[in-house]
Amino acid sequence: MHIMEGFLPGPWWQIWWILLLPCLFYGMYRLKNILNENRELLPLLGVAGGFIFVLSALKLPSVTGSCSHPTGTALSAVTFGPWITCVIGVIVLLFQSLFLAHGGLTTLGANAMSMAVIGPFAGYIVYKALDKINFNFFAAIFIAAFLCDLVTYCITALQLALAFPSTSGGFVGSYIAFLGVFALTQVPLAIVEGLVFVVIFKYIIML
Amino acid sequence: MKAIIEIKDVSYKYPNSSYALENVSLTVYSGEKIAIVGSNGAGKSTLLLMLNGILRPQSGEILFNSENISYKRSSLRELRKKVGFVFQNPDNQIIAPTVYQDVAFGPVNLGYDKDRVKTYVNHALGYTGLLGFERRPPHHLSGGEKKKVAMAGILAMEPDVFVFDEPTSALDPASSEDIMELLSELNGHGKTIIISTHDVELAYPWADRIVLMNKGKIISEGKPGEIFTNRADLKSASLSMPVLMDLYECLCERGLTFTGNPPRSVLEMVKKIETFNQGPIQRDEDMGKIYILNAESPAIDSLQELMKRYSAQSLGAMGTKAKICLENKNLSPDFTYGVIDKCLLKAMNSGNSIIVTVPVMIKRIGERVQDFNSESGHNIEIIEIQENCQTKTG
Amino acid sequence: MKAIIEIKDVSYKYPNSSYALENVSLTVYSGEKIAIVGSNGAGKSTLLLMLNGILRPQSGEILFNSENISYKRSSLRELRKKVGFVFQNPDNQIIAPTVYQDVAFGPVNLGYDKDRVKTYVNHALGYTGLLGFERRPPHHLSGGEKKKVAMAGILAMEPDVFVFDEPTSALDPASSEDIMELLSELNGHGKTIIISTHDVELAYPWADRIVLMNKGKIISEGKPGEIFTNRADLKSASLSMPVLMDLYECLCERGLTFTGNPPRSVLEMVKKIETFNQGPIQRDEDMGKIYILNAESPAIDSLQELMKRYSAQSLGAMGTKAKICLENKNLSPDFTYGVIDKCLLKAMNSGNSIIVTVPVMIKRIGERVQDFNSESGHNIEIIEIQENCQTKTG
Amino acid sequence: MYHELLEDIAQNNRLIHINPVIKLILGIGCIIISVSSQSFVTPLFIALTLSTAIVMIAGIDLKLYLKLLLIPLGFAFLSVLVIIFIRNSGEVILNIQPISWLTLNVTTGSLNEGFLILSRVFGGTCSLYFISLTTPATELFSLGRRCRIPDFLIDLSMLIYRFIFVFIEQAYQIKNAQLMRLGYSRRNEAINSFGMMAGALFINTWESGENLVRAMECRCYDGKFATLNDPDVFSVKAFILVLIYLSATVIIMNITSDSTLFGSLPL
Repeated sequence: MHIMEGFLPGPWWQIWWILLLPCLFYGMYRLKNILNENRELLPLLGVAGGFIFVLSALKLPSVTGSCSHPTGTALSAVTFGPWITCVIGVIVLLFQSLFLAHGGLTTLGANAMSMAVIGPFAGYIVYKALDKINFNFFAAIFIAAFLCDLVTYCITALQLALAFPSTSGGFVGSYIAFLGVFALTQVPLAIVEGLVFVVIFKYIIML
Repeated sequence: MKAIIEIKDVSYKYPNSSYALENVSLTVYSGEKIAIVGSNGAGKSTLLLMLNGILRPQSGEILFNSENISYKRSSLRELRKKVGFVFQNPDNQIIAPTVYQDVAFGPVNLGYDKDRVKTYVNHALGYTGLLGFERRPPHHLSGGEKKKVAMAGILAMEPDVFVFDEPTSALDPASSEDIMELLSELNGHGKTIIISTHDVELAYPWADRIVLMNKGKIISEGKPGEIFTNRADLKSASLSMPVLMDLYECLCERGLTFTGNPPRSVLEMVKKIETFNQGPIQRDEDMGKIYILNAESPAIDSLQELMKRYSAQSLGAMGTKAKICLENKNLSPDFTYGVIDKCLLKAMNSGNSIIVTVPVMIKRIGERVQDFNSESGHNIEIIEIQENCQTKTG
Repeated sequence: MKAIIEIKDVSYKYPNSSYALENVSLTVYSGEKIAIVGSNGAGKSTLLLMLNGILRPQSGEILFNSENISYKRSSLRELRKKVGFVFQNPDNQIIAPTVYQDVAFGPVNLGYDKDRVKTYVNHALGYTGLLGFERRPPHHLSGGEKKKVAMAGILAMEPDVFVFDEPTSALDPASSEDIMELLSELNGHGKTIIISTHDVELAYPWADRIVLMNKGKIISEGKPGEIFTNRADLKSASLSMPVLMDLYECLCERGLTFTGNPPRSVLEMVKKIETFNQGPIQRDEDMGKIYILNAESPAIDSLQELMKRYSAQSLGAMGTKAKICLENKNLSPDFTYGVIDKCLLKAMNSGNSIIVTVPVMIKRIGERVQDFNSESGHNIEIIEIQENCQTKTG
Repeated sequence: MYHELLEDIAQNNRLIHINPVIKLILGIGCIIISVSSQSFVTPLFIALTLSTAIVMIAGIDLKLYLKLLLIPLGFAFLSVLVIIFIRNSGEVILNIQPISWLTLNVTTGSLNEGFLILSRVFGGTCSLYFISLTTPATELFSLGRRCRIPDFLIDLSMLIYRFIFVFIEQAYQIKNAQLMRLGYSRRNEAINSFGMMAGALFINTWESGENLVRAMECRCYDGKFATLNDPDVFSVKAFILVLIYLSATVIIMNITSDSTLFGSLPL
């Protein structure tokens, strides 16, 4: 769920940008170190980024009839770790806003925080934890992808609620309103995304 | 002949580029073998993608079985069941983890029950010579095998019309011939076949009708002999003449006069050159014979003995079944493509040959030989070897 | 001739499969045009990938300029600078988002300074006819253009040896001919060219030497005329004869006798057929002439006038530069491939023609015509049109 | 798929030869003015003028452009609806009580704010489209290099860019192939079809990665990527025009800062 260009007023879009930058810089620092050791990782990250973009550009079949786009970042988080995912994610989100008009430039900070930083982190941590207790692999993938999607959507609702607190209920009222409205489309989508990633991994393993 | 697909004045334009198709009209008749010939970017693929509703014309209309194509979901399902499409690149078409699952994709989506799916898939695999490949991942197959899996996947849906985009692209000659022969076999079973290609050598001997395209328009259409003799049209389509045709035309320009149609095969060219040559060519008295053996008959087990009995020097195999059958017996046929012509050549040089084939092709052999006999004045005999190992003259 | 690459008893086996190469030995001489011919899976690509050290033989050795290839990083860089490799699928080779950046990739990584990079890139783009494409993204190019970008990217590194895996796969005839002519031009500049292909029609007239491969082994190697007359070898490689060769052999089998080598082009076949024909063929008295015009000369501006002056009926263009030059002047040449042969045919039928070309090709035209004259007993003249619009007889 | 990315349209626009810096100043300037504007007038003015520029000067097909404008509508509509219901101030215009415990009010203030946000989204999106449709990413890479963005980040972006187009074509073909065999026809099957496509694409990604490493090795990769030569000439005239336009919109913003749909001040 991308926040459109122009939707977040100041100072909120600046705040999210400022929050994003340290994460991005740390991710870049980590990435640079890895690349210095192993230059061959660059082409692999390049194709992975292309894949994530294309996955999110495709319309996901949805139970409710509406269409949305899987984030794909869960896949990257599990494969490359959340910090590198942050760098790839920001690039992919920039291309998404420029090539598809999904999201925008001022809202890139907020969108990147939810989709390239916090969502993948949640998915990654849960996946690692489940992995440690030898949880069923496919179930772990499902939960990781599902959470990645759901957390992303919760953060987006939070960002909207912070920018537009309700006059009567304040932030909390607004948050509930945004969560509620988007839940109709987002929760089924998170389930679908989880299922899709299970199919993807099943497919990969079968080959 | 009955029109099966009618394309009427169709145009299509991708945004921000010139017309991919401009006022194209074409009628495809049931049971035809049509080749859409043109260079890359001529609009061939765009045209083909219209035939089963993947692309929708921006103007003009397309009729299937005399009815306008409807773009409703359920009608498209019906249409796509009847018009099968095989893509140029099998890697983008076969994506299931095993050959069986891939071929079953269509039948499963048609909602068939498990047994019926199995029947259809097995039939398609048998037809394309892929029995035994069920559990193999498509990934590890060769290019030709992948193409066959893609074909089997469409075959299993039992469409009436087969559309093939560049059926032989990136295949080596042996695989190409395999695929083209499969297409002829399908045609022998009454299916309509439409292919697109930029390979004139391939289209020339194969097609009943050629549609020459360039820059989104149909330049000309007609019998291969007409289309491929028109140097101007071919040049404007950035194509060249098939080699034999080129040679024929050059000889004509040099003042030699031939009778009849331009040659479609080496055999025909040989005959044409002989007509004006008075040299030491072997005469008609000692023509060889062509024996035909049904690949499904039990007589196949005594093939080597048969070859001796009929003093056949060469063995040809036509059709996938025949080839597999010989392979299983560790016999390697001398000819596996252009079989009839090669056997005719042998016969002209007084050699006998046996062709192993399937019943549907026997008729075709008969026609081809009769054509040749009546045009050349020869009298080459074809003899069907009967199951009880006696023979019947055909 | 000096050996540039020596392959000595090399074997290679991919994990979990049979030998991709088994005891292969081959010497490539400097300045040669070699075609490695075989069907898919014959081991061609594996062999090629050894030549610049991408794959390392598991046994045997490879020498470049009489020195064993070293697999240290720095030596490999040196080797890859000298042995350029163009992949079959340009999408696997094009790295950068624009044509300029992609072609500059090699030179930049070789550490050249900005101006030098620019010079090399512009030269490579000019050579392949891609000037003006610098800022285009590769996904907006046609298949043929992509292939040229891939070539230009290697060209800009100025290697001595060019290795091309299936140079014309998936290209339409016009683009294929473009690419093959570029390869001949490169060869004219003294580069060694090695291609792999399964297209016998392509390899037959083009190559100096044919290496026939099957199942990881070299079946035979030698001049095209020798390799492609051996039906047994071709059959074991699952390949067939080139059409002209097939016709020639069939005519021989029918008892016609020809003199000289088997024909490599339609022109040669025409001559051979004429030798035994006593029909109404035009005789030698009224031979046409072939005029040659340097594409870089100013006289090109008055081309139409020149065509009238020399009563030339047809116009041929050889080489990318010549073609672009004519395109810019909105002239469409009658012949753009097989140009010399077609002009010779014209001349035999007493027509004059002008060939627009680049200096490096002029020598080749001279040789070809001389060969033809000496073999056929004709005396077709080639005349170079001089810059000051006078003529010199060549 | 070729036709679905703004980048593809941008490659053929008539402003492609204008220096990207000028286009970016205009586009980003307009976005920031849109977002900062306290009234709906300026964003709508920007939307109108830039749309005119996109269609008339850059030569983007009008029909296509109108279709593009529909993209942001879905998200904007739902979110603005929420805002209209939760940000109440001023007179109540409409009162709905869908469930006994939930009262939804629409007020002049909330309508004003909703309309303001909608206009910002509209203005911002048109500005974003101006950048997307006139400035291909290929130009942005060399600009980024000149702005001293770390090399590896730009190299990575360029690789991602390149493979977006390779994979999107593959995905399109795979999806068509599935459609031809009646994929995506039923609900559960659709998830399966999509997953299979994504899985196949992932395998292709893997192979492409290996091929890419090999291709880079073949061309002596030493950690460097080339930049585009010769940036487009920086036209002072165009630059001054952009500055004048931006100043004008800032002035309009200041003059109209009080204008609202229903007269009363927004919050």
